[in-house]
Amino acid sequence: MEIITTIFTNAFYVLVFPGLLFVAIVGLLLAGIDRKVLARMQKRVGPPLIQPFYDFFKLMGKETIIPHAANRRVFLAAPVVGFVSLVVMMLFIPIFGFSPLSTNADLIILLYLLTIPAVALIVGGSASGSPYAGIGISREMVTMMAYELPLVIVLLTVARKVGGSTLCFSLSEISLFQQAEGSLITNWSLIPAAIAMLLVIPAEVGTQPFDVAEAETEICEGPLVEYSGAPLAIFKLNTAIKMFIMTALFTVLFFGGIDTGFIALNALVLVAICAVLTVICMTLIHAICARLKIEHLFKFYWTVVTVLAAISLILVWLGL
Amino acid sequence: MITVNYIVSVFLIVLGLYTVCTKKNLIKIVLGLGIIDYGVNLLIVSIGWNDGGTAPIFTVTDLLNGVSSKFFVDPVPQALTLTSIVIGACVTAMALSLVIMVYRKYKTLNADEVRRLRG
Amino acid sequence: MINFTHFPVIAVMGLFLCAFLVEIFGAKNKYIRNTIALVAAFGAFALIAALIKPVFVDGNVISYWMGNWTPVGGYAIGIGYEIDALNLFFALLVVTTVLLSGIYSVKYMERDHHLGHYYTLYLMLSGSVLGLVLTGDIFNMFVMIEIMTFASVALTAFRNNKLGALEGAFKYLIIGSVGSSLTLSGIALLYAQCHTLNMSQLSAALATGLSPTTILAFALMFAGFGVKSYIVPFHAPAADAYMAAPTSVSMLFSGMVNKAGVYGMIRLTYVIFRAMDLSSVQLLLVTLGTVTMFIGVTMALAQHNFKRLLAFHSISQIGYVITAIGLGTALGLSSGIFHAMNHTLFKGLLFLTAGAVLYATGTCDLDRLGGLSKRMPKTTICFLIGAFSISGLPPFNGFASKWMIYQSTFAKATETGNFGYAFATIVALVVSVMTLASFIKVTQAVFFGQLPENLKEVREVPLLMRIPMWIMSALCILSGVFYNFVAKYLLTPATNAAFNVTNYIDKMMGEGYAAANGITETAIGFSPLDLWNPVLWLILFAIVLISVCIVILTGEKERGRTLVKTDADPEDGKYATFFGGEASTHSHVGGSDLFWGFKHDFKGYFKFIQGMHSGVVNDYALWVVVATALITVFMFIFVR
Amino acid sequence: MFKKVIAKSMAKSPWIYHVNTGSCNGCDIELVAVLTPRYDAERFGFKLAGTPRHADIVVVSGPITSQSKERLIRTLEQVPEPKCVVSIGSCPRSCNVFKGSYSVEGPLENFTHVDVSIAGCTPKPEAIIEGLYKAAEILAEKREAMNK
Repeated sequence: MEIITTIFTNAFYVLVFPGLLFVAIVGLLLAGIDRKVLARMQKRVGPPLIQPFYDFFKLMGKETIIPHAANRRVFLAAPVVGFVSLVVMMLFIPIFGFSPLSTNADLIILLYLLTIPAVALIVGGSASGSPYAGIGISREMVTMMAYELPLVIVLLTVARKVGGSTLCFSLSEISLFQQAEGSLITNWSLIPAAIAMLLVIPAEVGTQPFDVAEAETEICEGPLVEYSGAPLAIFKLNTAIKMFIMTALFTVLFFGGIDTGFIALNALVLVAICAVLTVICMTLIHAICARLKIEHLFKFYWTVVTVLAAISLILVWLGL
Repeated sequence: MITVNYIVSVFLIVLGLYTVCTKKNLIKIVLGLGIIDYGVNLLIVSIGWNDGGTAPIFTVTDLLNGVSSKFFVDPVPQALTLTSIVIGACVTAMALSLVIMVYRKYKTLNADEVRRLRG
Repeated sequence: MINFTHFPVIAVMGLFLCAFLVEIFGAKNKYIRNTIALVAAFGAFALIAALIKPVFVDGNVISYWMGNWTPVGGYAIGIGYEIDALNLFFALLVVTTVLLSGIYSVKYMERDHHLGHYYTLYLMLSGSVLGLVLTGDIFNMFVMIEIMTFASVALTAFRNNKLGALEGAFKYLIIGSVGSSLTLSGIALLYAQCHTLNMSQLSAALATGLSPTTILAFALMFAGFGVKSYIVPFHAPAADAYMAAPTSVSMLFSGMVNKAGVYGMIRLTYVIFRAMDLSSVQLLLVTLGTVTMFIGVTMALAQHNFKRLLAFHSISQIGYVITAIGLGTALGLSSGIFHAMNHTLFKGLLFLTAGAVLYATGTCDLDRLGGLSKRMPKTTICFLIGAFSISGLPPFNGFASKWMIYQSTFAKATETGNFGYAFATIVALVVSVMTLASFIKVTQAVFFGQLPENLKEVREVPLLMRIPMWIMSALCILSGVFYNFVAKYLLTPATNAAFNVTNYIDKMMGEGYAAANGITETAIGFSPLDLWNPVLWLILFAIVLISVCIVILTGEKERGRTLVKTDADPEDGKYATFFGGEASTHSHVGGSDLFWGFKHDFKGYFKFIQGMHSGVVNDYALWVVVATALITVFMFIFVR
Repeated sequence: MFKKVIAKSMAKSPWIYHVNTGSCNGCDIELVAVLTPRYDAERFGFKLAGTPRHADIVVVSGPITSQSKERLIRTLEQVPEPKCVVSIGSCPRSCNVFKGSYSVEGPLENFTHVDVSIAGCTPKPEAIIEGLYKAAEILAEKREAMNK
């Protein structure tokens, strides 16, 4: 009896909340908010809030074409693997204290899980056999190398800040620490790291100024060029979920410690904060910037963003 | 004097390394390796030396009288030297055979021109 | 009751014996030849595997004196074999690699001539590395190093009709001999001070402190083993040799020859000199390791040849190992040897796939390959497993060991308050991403993308070549998923053995010998942390994967979607690659075109580092000499 | 239920792939104007896709020239079902002033089935929006037809 309950609860965690269904709905909702707010910023009416849902279901109903040059298995498996790793990632992120899969190594696991959707996109694009995809994956990989360095430094900074001399990679402990000592964002020495993290999010998700990999006007959507139908729908869903995961990660790292006492209310607060962050770090930058060139993107991340993150790490190291 | 041995062995090693690092002729590089070997062998042999010691050979009478009080040189380094000499000869033979093959293929013995694998 | 003490020496001698038997009986007949070689390899594997129970599980240390020359009066003159968990860990890596490489060679080398010589050298190489790992006598270790160098050089030059093979072999020989001469001078100086060649007795004799002579010996031997494990200033000939050797041999090189160097380094620093509590030695090893991993990976990013790229990755991964063992902590050492083991597995696998590509297509040039996944799907899957393992993606084994390395370096940084160790962590993480990048390059350039005209007829490699690849892939996944098991039964005993010097000395020299010489260290009883639970993670992954697949694949009828067409007509424009409306032509984005943005931003660095690898043997020798001199100076100033 | 949701979504999120087969660029500019804040076609879910694999509606502007004919047909083939073809302006309808040229192969109807044809030289953005909206509805109908 006990076992059945455990299995049932775990299945609920994985499939409904905070797993598959929850991330998918919230992710698509955030994407809708992004598009709507962007439209309002440009004095347009904009698409309805649930436009990403329409896009998703439409693509699910389209034909799936697998080109001859493609490796069929890898081509079809890539989006699913990326999606699964994103769902699993959500199980590590505590919604203000509630996280079904938390270990004492969350941050490193998340860092690696975050690379899997990007790798899935790269391998899938590579498997499609198109030269456009070839250029796209090279840019995606360079983007990944660019944002990985500041992201690593930010995560190490937080681990050092929370854990002190024995560093802490556990997100639930980071949450608890913030409940006791106040959110980390209120700590001035972590503000550069927070800004660096905010700048990492758009590159990780691949929104406008940093979407060199999927530049639809020059290389025909890069790695996605040969995708159609359901696999494409899942890739679009992945992007939306990534938006949610990254902002949620930011929330846990820097706004942790808000606890209303109810999981449902906590989840609502999380979604609200995520929406605000999405608007700040993706929509706003999207509205005011044009797409960068790949070498400029790389230079930007390894100079400006890395220096911001490194300042924080050094400040935290000095005990400030 | 045993100090001379040490000085000469260090000199030989340094000379060999200098040869390997600067000479462009492949055969000279192999010779440099040989010189390093000689230096190391001289070093090992000198280590076993005891001033005034005899060869480590016991006669039957010595053994019958119990533990010998004779003062003898350390035999282990000599065994090591023999092994090392054999290995050195092998290295030289192997290297020279490779040089011959390289010369057949590249038509040159200049180290600056034997560099297809680079970068 | 089986007497296990004879097993190690039988394994080593069996390999050497069969090396000559192959030449005598198998020169003409390929069946006899293959049988002898495989029987020898399997015999060594079985004999070493039989030692797992007494050494790892029961915690014994096996000692064996050649000719029963046991120590008299506290002096060990005879040659002794001493097998503790650390030796056996590396010995297991060696025999596994040998066995798999042997199976692979049967088909891979069939097109070559004079295979009798090949198997002789192959078995000699295996025997020498096994002997090097198992021996307890430092001069015997040197002899084994020399045999190893010969066999490696001869095997590198085995396909001597190729230009690169001879050149690579020559450089390898010159640098290798300089390295072994350094080791030999170090051994001679140690003998002059301690009058012994036995490693346990040396360890006891050096307990009283270091004199200038022993510091010089330490520096020379350190450099000597550095040459053998190919850390950075000594690495150049390794890349050439790995590239030029037949692939089954490249796998041996990266799987066990440089592991032998790593083993020597661990034995030297942890056991003989017990120098790992000195912060200067730690700093030296970590610096060398960090530089090694960075230079290795950046050189790999610039390569155009599959095998040369893998060779530079070997160097880079050895950098991880050296960094981890240089920390001097139990967690550091266990992560280091774990990564050494994983490197053996995934780099072996990658070399085997490179060999399969070479066997099937005849070239390893990244610019001339492409789209092979259509023709060689099984090799592609093996390659992807290897590539994901080396890049450290969960749940493969590279992730587990790399994560331990990050943990240990950063823990070291917080313990000592030295920011340099945190820098090492950051470099390790960035290098990991670059590793991924360069394997994405290989994936795109070799296996995906478009198939060139001249490779249309390529066929999948024979089954006998695929079996070792499958075994390696399975080991990669298993040791990643059941990481806790590996840590508990292999890493913990090995780590404890390296720190438990007292036990090592006492077993060899007699009870109480260590205490009499002032070594009172006891076993540290290290056990690794329970870091994460990959099995649970994998089950979750499976649940989500299945549910997603159910939605996508079985929902087809419900949604009325037209079925995925698999047998479409090749001439049908609908299934052709999109070229902006143009007809499909061969247009492949090859390896050298990738990562332009990255290379552009660092063009100064890449130009410099590629210029440094000039290919002139004198330059490489100069690096060795300069690095040795610097290490010696460093040791004299800082090691006390 | 799934079918209904998909059919409804099909009408709500049509992605456009634009092919210029030899137009004078007038229609192209008007098509881009449709996406500007003043007309904002995105409120109906319209979006310009980068590749035919993503597209639902292929918009063709200009007469079909001998150079563009094969490329157009190949591009149309590569669009996954269900799909719509929309022609903008007079040129794809009748070749307009280019009729009779040695390099013009004829109107678009000769090569493929055209679902919506928007007249005018050039058509006003309002007209284009209406035409595309109609195409989206046709798309939903096609989708429902596929279910049967």
